Amino acid sequence: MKKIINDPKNVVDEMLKGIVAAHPNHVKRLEGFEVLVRAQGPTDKVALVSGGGSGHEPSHGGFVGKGMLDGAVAGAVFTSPTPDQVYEAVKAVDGGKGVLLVIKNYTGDVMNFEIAAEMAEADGIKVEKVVVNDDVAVEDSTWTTGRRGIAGTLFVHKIAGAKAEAGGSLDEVKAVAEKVITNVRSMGMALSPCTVPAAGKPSFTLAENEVEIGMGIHGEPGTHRETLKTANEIVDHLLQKIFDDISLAADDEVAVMVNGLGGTPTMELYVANLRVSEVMKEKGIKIAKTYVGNYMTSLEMAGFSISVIKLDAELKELLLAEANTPALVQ
Amino acid sequence: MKKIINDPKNVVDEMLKGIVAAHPNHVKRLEGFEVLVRAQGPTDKVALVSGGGSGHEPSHGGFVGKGMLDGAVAGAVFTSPTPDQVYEAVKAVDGGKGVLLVIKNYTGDVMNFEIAAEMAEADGIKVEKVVVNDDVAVEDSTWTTGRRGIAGTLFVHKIAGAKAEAGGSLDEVKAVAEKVITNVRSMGMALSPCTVPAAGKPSFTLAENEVEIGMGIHGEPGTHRETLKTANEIVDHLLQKIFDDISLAADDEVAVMVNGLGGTPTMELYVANLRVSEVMKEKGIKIAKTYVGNYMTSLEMAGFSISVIKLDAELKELLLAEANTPALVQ
Amino acid sequence: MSKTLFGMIQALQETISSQEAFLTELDGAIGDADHGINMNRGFEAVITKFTEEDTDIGASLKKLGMTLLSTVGGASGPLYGTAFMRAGAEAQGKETLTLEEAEVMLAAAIKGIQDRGKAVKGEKTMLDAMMPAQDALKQAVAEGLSVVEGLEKACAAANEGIEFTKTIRATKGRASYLGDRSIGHQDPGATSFTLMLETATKYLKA
Amino acid sequence: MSKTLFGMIQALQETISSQEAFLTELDGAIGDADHGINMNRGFEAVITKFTEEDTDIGASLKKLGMTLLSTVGGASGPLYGTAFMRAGAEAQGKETLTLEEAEVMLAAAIKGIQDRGKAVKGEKTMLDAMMPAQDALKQAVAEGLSVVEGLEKACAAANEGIEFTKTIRATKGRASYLGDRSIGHQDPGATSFTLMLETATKYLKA
Ligand SMILES: Nc1ncnc2c1ncn2[C@@H]1O[C@H](COP(=O)(O)OP(=O)(O)O)[C@@H](O)[C@H]1O
Ligand SMILES: Nc1ncnc2c1ncn2[C@@H]1O[C@H](COP(=O)(O)OP(=O)(O)O)[C@@H](O)[C@H]1O
Ligand SMILES: [Mg+2]
Ligand SMILES: [Mg+2]
Ligand SMILES: [Mg+2]
Ligand SMILES: [Mg+2]
Repeated sequence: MKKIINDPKNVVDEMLKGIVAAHPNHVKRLEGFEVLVRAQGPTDKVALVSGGGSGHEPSHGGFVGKGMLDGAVAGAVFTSPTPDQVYEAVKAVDGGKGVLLVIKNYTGDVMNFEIAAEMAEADGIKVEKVVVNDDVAVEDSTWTTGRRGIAGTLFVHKIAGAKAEAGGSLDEVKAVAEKVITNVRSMGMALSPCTVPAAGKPSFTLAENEVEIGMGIHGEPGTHRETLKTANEIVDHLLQKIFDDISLAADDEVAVMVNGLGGTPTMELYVANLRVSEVMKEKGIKIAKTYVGNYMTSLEMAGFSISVIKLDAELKELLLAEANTPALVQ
Repeated sequence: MKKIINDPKNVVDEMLKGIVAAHPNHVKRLEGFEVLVRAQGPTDKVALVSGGGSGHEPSHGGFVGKGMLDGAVAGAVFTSPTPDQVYEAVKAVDGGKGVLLVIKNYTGDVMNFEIAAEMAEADGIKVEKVVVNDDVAVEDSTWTTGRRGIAGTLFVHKIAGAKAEAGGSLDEVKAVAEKVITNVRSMGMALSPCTVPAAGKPSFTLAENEVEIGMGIHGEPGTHRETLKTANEIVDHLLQKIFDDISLAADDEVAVMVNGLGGTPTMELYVANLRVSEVMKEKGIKIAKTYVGNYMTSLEMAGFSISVIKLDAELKELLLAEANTPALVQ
Repeated sequence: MSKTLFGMIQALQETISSQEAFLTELDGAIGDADHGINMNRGFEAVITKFTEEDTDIGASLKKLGMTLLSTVGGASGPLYGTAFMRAGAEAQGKETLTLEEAEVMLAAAIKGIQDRGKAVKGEKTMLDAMMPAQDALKQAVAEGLSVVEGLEKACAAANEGIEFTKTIRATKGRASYLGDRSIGHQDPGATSFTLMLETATKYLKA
Repeated sequence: MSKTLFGMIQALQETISSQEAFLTELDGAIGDADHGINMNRGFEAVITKFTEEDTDIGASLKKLGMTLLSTVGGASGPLYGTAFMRAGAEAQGKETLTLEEAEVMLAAAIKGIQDRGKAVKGEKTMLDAMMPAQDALKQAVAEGLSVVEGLEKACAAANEGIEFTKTIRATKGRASYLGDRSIGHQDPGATSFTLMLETATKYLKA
């Protein structure tokens, strides 16, 4: 394992301190907790709290700030945070208008955030939850845990965050977050695995020329392996899975995220984005906004995911609204 | 070689198209050339042109836009662009006030940009050049090519770009660019090599646990190899080399860039940044602004560089000024 | 050697610590390679909170569960946290247990896990070791076996449960995303439960 | 087979193409692993611009140089580009060359490279093959050798030049950043020059 770290035990703590050191105008640490909140303290709008395991940086601490999150809770690497941490975040950011929890759909995340919500509600704080499940790689079935939440979560942070900033009530912010979740789909592929610092070795291995399709963002295996294809073939496959799941027609408007998993050169992300834009053009689908970069990573994994969100006037306006966070300024 | 590409021959062209597709409000392609210019065409201020080999994305095309560059020229991967390409960029961005070429100090870049400058001057365009040489890894000597230009180049783009935006004359913009170059130092280290797509295999190999210190940004070997140390030890070493070269005292003010080389998890960059901030604090040096992320990459290389620029009031004001480019908005 | 609750908790912590890599490896095959790390982080915290003074089984298991809940995270944190708390609630003030009481506690733990995680038998989770173990305890009670005899039957049943998890597809937890690819691998949570049960049994028997 | 300028340029292109990987590997050891790729990109463009109609050596070498200048990039692009253009300027209107004329052209090429790149002998660059080759040509002219004999001497000298580059530290170009670590490796540019010189010689001799 080759990593620029000190001790695997301290990696989350040091990372959070490093974020605060870099962006003191945006975020501060909630003393004693693995939680980042806005530097200027609670606002008098609906607050958004998200989080999850660490290793997805800049998610989620990098999106704390004006127009996005109010608090981000960092678990151990790839491990959802414990309820007490989430509970403290909720208490810290609530300005009286209530708190929306943005949860990625993993058994652990859902359970830990739910327990935290129960604790906060017992204190009289209004708490609502949304569960993001944008990953089309895995079949959705009522008999299973349902789909995973991956990079499409960023659109929830951005759009629901803008709604809250615009003065939306807790119900309204939750409603728009649900609308994002209904309209966003993602799928990813990996060229290489990643190594959890405390584990010290890669969580899977791939042969030279072999890739993992539809894997999650925690080093979990995907739906299958195959031989590396061209960028265009890969993008076509990922987009096809997305189109199979959400109906998009000519003149529809979307936003796109080509998300690097941590170890992917920016050059490759742009090569992939070219194909995404070509396919959309062929279909007559308009792209209102494109994000290309490392937004929801899996440590040093090489590979990428594509997220597509279908926009209406409200979603578009909120997506294009101002954001001022460590990792997204627009 | 595992890459998300189609054909190594088309990678630069497709990458440039992918950038334009993602950021049509910021940049457009100079038709027929490997050049990105501002979407809205030439301005009536001094123009800045930079560039170099590809593989350093988001440099340089990602920094074309308000407050930074006017044109970016993309050579083949890790190969400086040819004079005709640079010449076309200069002609396209000149709005009558002249053009500053920001060149990284590599024999090839310097020669190709110089020939382009001669061609443009023959057309009556005012052209000035600055050569960035921030890498302290390699001894500076009048007998050699001098130091390399690496990630510190971003500070030249940002600060000289802001000066041009503020209406500075070509001489003034050049002068402030020179001031940046006098005051910026960088040094990097790599955990893994990178693979030029057309070459198909890594340009060097490292044993498990071995790292390369002071390497360049083109997959070139560095000053030496050693066993992987802790993040704090690595940062201390890189900073010490920087401090050995530029005098910094208590109450001096600096800006810092912790730059990922393409394959480095954001988590590790922030762990490194924590140590940078601690060392600065110990020395009483104030940090006015910190950038953490992938700014000047080497394809998928894992590792990072630290850049430090000593600020005076002018440099600080220009550094903190507005920028609106694909890869930097502030 | 006199057997104490503290001694048993120490034994559990040692098992989790020595099996950390194994549990993580199992999770790597079908999950996110952290189950051992998670459990070990939890028990490292647990061990700092106990001394020989802790003799009330009910209060102790509640404290143990709360500690797991606030240190483990992931899926196993809330599940084991709830399980130990619910088991503790059945043993308020007790310093020793009959086999029958142990069975009631395990049943409560299972109920807690199902309340939180909504899983049933056969979804390739820890329940697939816990439920057979509980059935074995129930039968042992009926047969009038000793505590150690009963626990040994439960261990055997839990181990069969692990074998069973190899044959099925996961439909709950992170492994469910793998579909058929999860078949052939044993469930990490079923394994950690069985390891803890075996440790407790050996401790009482020694 | 009748020998033509086009035939020679084809032979050069074939050599560069077949040695692309080798030149890139040499550059990988002390540079950025692109010298073969750069030169090959250049000669692939060159070959599309020539036919058997191109018989004026001066005009052709200028065109060749301009093409390298606008397709190779890096350090070798402007250097070889300038070299071929300067050599061409010495052969305006010529369709054949004497050994003496060839020596004058190589001298002009070297001068061009030094004007651009500011290097001198012993800095581990292409000059360390070119300058000995030029010296050998000069001596061959003095000795009244034939063109092929003279070129063969030049090839031998250029190869000795390559050997010499292995023994020295680079102080120009990208390899200079390696300091003493560049010792032991031969210079890619000196190698590509020597390969081209050998190809030309073999073509004339065949
Ligand atoms: N809904 C559920 N009900 C019961 N057990 C579950 C459930 N979901 C997951 N598990 C158990 O949790 C184990 C994984 O725990 P762990 O790896 O620590 O958490 P995570 O999956 O969040 O990484 C699985 O092996 C399984 O036994
Ligand atoms: N200043 C110089 N003068 C002469 N030759 C040089 C000079 N700098 C570099 N070279 C030659 O260029 C070769 C490298 O070319 P190439 O790899 O194509 O360009 P780059 O170094 O830009 O990647 C070196 O091997 C050396 O022979
Ligand atoms: Mg986990
Ligand atoms: Mg090069
Ligand atoms: Mg797990
Ligand atoms: Mg080279």
